[in-house]
Amino acid sequence: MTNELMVVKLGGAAGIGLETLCDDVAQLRRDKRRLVLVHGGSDETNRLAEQLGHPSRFVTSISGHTSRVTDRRTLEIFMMATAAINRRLVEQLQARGVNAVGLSGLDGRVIQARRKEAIRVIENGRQRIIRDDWTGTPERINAGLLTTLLDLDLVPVLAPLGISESGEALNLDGDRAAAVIAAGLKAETLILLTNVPGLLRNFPDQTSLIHHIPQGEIESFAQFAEGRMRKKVLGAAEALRAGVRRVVIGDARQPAPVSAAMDGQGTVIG
Amino acid sequence: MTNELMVVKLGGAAGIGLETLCDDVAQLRRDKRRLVLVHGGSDETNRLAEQLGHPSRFVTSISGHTSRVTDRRTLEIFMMATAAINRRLVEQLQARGVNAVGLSGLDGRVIQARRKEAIRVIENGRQRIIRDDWTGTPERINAGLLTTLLDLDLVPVLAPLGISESGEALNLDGDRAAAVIAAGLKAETLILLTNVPGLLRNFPDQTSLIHHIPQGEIESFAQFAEGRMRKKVLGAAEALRAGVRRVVIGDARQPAPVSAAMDGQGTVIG
Amino acid sequence: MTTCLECDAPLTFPPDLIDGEIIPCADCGAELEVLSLSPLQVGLAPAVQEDWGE
Amino acid sequence: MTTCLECDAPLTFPPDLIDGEIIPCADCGAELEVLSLSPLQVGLAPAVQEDWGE
Repeated sequence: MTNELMVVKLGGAAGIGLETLCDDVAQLRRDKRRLVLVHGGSDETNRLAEQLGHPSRFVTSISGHTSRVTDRRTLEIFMMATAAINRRLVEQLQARGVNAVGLSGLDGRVIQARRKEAIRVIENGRQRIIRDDWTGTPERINAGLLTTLLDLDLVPVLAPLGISESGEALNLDGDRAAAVIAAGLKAETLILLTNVPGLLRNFPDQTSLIHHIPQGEIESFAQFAEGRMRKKVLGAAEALRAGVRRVVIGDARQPAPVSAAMDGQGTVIG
Repeated sequence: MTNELMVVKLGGAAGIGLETLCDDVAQLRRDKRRLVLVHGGSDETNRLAEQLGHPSRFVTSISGHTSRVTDRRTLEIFMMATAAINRRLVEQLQARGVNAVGLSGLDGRVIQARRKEAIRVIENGRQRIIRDDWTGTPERINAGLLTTLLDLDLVPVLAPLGISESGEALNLDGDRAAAVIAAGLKAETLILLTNVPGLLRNFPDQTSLIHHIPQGEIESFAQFAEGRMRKKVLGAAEALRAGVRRVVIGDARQPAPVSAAMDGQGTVIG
Repeated sequence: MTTCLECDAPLTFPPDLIDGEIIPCADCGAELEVLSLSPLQVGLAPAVQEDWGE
Repeated sequence: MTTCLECDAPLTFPPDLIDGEIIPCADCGAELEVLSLSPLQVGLAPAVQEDWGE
């Protein structure tokens, strides 16, 4: 059981209790669980961008996704904000005896991504193309480096940055980064933690939790997903197609959120 | 020759040309050189702290060192500023085909340091004790992780953060961090790049370069060193005591600064 | 007079044209991207690309 | 009256005392650290520690 790998995306939302989360991870490590953690950073990036006088601009893509216009200055702010989260996580884990190693997908080309040359967006009702965007779609990972770190009994903690073919740092969606890592490492389970119980049939009614989605029916259930949840559901679909056995969208506000998701609490997909 | 390891501390001063430096490192990698890079971050930290409305306070320690009072907020700003440098370096190196992996001494407990419970400082002529300081003295390294990364043909790029016994992140002096890494890895050469030709007999006269200091005479030459240079000379002494064969304090403004220092340009110690 | 790159029909632009805006050709329906405002230059707009970032 | 922890002699403090200040005992030369201003508390000052950081 123990060589089964679990990839956990820690919801970037402010609601996540860092301390309780790290207690849970420390317990899983004592149970010899192999783990890779991936985190986000959108809230922290918003705050830091505001403080540095370069507030982020959000646009809606044709397919309804809201996402940040990541010009070069925003990318550098994103790199700093995600590093602050990464370091805090590693520090808290190390203090609990978990030998965590913080990386981003840029380092050792761990997450190779395709930079989107042009993005179609709708802004104030007008359709336009944005070209100077440093956002990427994760495509492949450097499984060798991550496996080496896991075999050294380390817990990789990854910031959602990728690298393009030509070596450019790129802003990645944390959920999709976690999905491509889970797929690349043939992980047993991908857990996407967020600050709701799971996929809700009628958001925001927390009691309308969808407990199980068979792999074949993800598209039809995707209609219930809005905004960031939509990205999670599509990330789950990608991971399952690539061989991950199970994806669980779990509630980060639980006392032991990762263990709870492992036990199937939340929306189990696959 | 190729399995000889070189540890290079990249001067934090603004004067360092990132592009030319990375061209030099790329050439050294094509010549199969094993390299660990360490960087600083004091200037960037000052700027970011200013922008975030938490300007750094500098105090002078009893022995005349000027150093930053690193309260917790300053440490977090330091973590972000050094991460921005780290990511930029890794990005520039990756773009030149160098498989760089960015880490801090916190990750995988690469640099274990002792947190100074209390620091004696002189501020406005008054001697006092500062307790809430997140600064550390580097003591040991996790040589295993760094050697594994080197054996995977990667170039570790280290931010000057360490970890205390109890798992606290600590601000380290980049030169001393580089010295303890060179010692821990039994490096052949430690190169400390800075924005002057080397140790100058009478600063700031750039022609008064001291070309060579035999290991036994470091203490006497230390009198010529002021401020940050003083830390470099004492870092060099520590590295040599721990078995590093040669330390070179070189000029980062050279066209190929690392190669120039390798060839003995600057102040060669040992 | 800026014309459509596909069918050469004249293009009509809103007064408050913005950089990068997508202008459909009234005649053939091709989609043109405003590459620069002054001088006014257009190019064929690239296909839709899904955009996901943090 | 705050006295020296080593020799019990009364300590004299500057009017603008600052938190953490080191006050030498005029009698025995011991160095006292101001642990808190109000209430005024002192402790023996720790030995000198070299301070290096970025």
